Amino acid sequence: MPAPEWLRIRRSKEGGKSDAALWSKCPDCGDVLYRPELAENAYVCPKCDHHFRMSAYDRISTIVDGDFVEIGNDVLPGDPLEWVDRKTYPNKMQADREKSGLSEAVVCGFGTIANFDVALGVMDFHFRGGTMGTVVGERLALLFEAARQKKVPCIVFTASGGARMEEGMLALMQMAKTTATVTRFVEDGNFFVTVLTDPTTGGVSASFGFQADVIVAESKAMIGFAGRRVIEQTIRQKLPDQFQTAEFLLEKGHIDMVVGRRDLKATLVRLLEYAAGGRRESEKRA
Amino acid sequence: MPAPEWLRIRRSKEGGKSDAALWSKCPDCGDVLYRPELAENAYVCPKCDHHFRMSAYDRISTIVDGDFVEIGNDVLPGDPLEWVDRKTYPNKMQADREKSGLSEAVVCGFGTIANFDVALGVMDFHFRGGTMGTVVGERLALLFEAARQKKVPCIVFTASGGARMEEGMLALMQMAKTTATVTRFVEDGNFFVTVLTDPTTGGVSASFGFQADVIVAESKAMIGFAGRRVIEQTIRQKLPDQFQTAEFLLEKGHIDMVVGRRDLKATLVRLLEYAAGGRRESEKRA
Amino acid sequence: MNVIVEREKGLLELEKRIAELRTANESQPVDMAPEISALEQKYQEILRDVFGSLTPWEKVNMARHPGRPTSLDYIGRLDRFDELHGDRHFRDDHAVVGGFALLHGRPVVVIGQQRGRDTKENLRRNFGMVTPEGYRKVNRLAKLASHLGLPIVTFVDTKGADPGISSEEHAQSEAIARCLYEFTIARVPIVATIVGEGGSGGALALAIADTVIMLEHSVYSVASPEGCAAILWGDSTKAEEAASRLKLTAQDLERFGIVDEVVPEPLGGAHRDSSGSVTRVLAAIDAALGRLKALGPQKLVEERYRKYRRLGVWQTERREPIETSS
Amino acid sequence: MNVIVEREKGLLELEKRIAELRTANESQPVDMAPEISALEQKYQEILRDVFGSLTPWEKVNMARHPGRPTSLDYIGRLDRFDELHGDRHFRDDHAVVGGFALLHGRPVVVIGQQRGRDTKENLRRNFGMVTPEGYRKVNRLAKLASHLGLPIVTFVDTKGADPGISSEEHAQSEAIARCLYEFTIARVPIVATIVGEGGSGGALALAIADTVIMLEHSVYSVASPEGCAAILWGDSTKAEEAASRLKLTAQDLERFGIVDEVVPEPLGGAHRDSSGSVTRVLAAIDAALGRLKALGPQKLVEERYRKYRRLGVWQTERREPIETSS
Ligand SMILES: [Zn+2]
Ligand SMILES: [Zn+2]
Repeated sequence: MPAPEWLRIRRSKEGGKSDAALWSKCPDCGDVLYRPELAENAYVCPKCDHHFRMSAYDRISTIVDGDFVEIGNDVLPGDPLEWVDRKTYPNKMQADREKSGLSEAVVCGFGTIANFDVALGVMDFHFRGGTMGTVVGERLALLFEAARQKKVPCIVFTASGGARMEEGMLALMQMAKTTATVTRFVEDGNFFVTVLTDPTTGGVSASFGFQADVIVAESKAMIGFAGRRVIEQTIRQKLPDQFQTAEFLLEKGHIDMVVGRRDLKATLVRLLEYAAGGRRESEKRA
Repeated sequence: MPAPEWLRIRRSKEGGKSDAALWSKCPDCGDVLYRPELAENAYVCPKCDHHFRMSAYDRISTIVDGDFVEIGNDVLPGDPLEWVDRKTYPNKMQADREKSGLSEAVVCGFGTIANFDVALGVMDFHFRGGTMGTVVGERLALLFEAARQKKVPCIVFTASGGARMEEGMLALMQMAKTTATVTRFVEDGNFFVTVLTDPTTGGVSASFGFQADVIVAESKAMIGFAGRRVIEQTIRQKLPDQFQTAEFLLEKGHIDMVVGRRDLKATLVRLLEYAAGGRRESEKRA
Repeated sequence: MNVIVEREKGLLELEKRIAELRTANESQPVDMAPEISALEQKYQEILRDVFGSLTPWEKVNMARHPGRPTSLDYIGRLDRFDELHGDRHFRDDHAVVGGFALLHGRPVVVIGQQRGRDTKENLRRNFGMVTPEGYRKVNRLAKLASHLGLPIVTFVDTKGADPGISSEEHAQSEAIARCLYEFTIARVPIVATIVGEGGSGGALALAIADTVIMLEHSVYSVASPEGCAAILWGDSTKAEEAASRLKLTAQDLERFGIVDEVVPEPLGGAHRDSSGSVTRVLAAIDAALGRLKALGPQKLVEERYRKYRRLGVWQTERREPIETSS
Repeated sequence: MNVIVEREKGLLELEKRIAELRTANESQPVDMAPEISALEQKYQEILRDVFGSLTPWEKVNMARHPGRPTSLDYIGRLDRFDELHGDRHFRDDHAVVGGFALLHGRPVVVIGQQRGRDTKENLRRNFGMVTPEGYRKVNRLAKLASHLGLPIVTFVDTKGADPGISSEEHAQSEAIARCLYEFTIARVPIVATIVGEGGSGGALALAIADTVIMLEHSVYSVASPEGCAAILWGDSTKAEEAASRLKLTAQDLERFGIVDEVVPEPLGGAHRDSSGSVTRVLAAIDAALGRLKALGPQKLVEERYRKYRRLGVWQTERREPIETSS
């Protein structure tokens, strides 16, 4: 592998561009919130606990202790289908790059959480709706492979509308590619955690999203295989609000726990402690 | 292990004692059937296809090619709880021995089916309702261990009211004992088939009964965990006739196939052929 | 009606009176201390008389006592507990509680059957009767523990597996059979404790273990006494007689080699000193885990095999021991 | 309305007329053979004209043609098939058919997605859309095959996984994710054939394979064209446009390295010679199994890993190849 590029984590710049962007309206309680304060509060509405979607770098900064070594950021998108609709695929990507400050829909790398070395992958819904194309698959595959080499736990935050249409079947194949690297990582006895955030659907939930040892979901996150609208169109009726929420999935037994964002880091630390303890005990017993 | 006792399989003698016993009434269609003819027809009513419960030796004679080498028949019951109710446990056992011509509720051994070497365990409902006590557990454990040594497939015909009360917790522990020997047998890559016959419940269905690679059920057999009466008492209503039948379980996805008794041997032969083919291919690939 | 609860009613009256007298005594000129002391002695005598030696049926009632510490009382006293939910398929069964925990600082996966103390909680917990979804949660957590190298600690407290229609429809037999399978091959230490009632296969599904601990007055039985009476005599009211025959006490089961260790309870039952009882049980589990720690996964599974392979009582002409080598 | 079926209507008329003429000719004094022959030539011309080169959308319709051989048409032509039912927990999903089989004398585990040809059969088969129970059956059979050392042969034919309420409630994502996991680690040869429509993750769940075969006019797509149009443009009627962009034909996918082998179809589609088409597909599967036979389980899993590890198109400054060693 080539030498990884070292990166200091940085706050994403969104919201700093104009006065209007300094304020956000909470979609749940309607309160108008000052964004810098919202950022301090991990993008959780202080009034009603609504969890705003987070950018990947914001997320990383709330989770890791300090430095974060990004890997796979030299893997950049191609245009295998030479896709054109109202815009070309490269043009769409350029727009999303500018809007989000990201080079693709996932950021991967290594850092520490309460001094535990971890591999961390964080998807970002602001880039093409977090859809998985070749680059997302490749970066995650590199992450799982490197985590396996280092024998460190891997935590992936998902946020995805599913597979990316504009890369066609090559996008679908990323389900197979990520699964291949997950199986090797897990079958070697390593610890894999996913944190499903709003929204997580389709090709991401139906591959590594639900292959983890422990599956955590963020409060009120929408999680499912089929999108809500697809189901409503199929059954020709409206679904209850609760359907496909994290809390609904907990009751249906699909996920291990629902955690509010402000408790998330502490929860992850405890999970890492258990896994580290298990590894320690096993090594003693072996 | 001591030298096994060689036994020619023999037809059980039931029904040969008096004139009245020469005739059986079919509980389904009410037809009065001549037992020698019924025996020729594998105890299936020629009119309505009702499957009469079979004795272990009758079953063995319809399945194996010829000779059958019984094992574990030197394992004989004790009376660990010194059980007494209206009768002592040894007295109950003596009565069942006389009635059934069996020394316990299972017959285990080795034979061939269409020239495939197999380990065969056959439970008999006529002995203490096929309940599993120490001897049933021990004989089956010996069977699985020997089958593992010989690397031959194991087929077990179940027929059981569950664990035997009169041996208390030692009876329950036979679920653990049989499971222990099943896991070793199966994890070594051997082929395990159960044929669930009428009735199979409780400690037998909830241990080796449902641990097999392929689970076959005989037509219309009653199969479940809780007995029908227990459930009816709990819910205080009558259950539909279809509930807990083999056909019901097939629809509910619990079992692989429902087979009529007259097709059973042919089905088992085909299953043995697939497994033998797999083993052959694996050995070539290894 | 619970016979232990019935008996406690009289004692409770006496306890109350002694407490009242003691309070009154503080603000009175005449010292009644000797009289109070005599009363207390009397009380202790009655206690010994009533609870000093319990019949099997009384132990069944003790095991079912509404005040008896339940799995969550033990889990709640662990250094830490992070609950993990669900079977990943269908439902989160609240009759089973499981997750990661620290027991005396030791990371483990803990799994317990949970009954309720009142009607509302009993409905939520289905009276501690586990459905197939619950057993699949157990199975999944056992696999997770095995994967991560964490010991498994279970608390058993159930009348039996849920006997309802939907449990049959969801393959209760298969769910239990798979638990037995998984616990047999799990490559980590397993310590099971029967804290209340251990009823039939539904209890055994959590109790194939390297060390099986049992509280002094817990019971563990091939079937509930009611069930046994119904099966044998078609009369579930003969439960007391069944209890007396089934050899379901900790003392019997230790003798049979089914239970490895019996943890004593205070006179009158664990609920008379819940905190102390929980402490003693957790200490026993910790000690067992300490002993098992030295064994590698292969040795552990092999020893577990040998243990269950030899259980039972039978006659045979064979003189050689049962073969148990791998 | 299926555009292929529409076109065939005209042709069917012509076919019928030719057949009638031929019958009439036999009992007539005037020989019309030359005229009939001319008509037949015309018919062949039209056939080539209409079906000689199909657009992606036409191929989608070909893949969905009600007469196109379905999984059971292939399975029915195996030397032998013994169906195995159910997920062991909850239900037997008829949108998936699986079991032991002999393929050219070779024992295999075969698994196919099955749609119906008429309304009744479509209801029973849920239009070939598999529920979580179905995927759990697939998973179970894949494990069984791996356990017994039997190759896995799959037939893919689905618009996509079932998107209904109960499928979501029963964890469709988890069910598919587990299939992907199992097919990745299965220690036996896997050959998947896309025989009709391969729609999204619901198809991929049966299609991680050492050899992926595709019929000439089958399609295999990240989403159904209708779904893609709805997702991207909020308008499912733009399916034809989506089809033209998605690169979902066998020829495209062979080029991308996603499909290993394309089996030709007769002019006008597989259903115009079902028997011959089935024969060709089974021969291709058999040949693939023959090639894979030599590989040991470790090598097999390693090669499968390498194959899926490298799929995708991206830019990078790195010069070293992607690491794929175990
Ligand atoms: Zn708010
Ligand atoms: Zn009849």
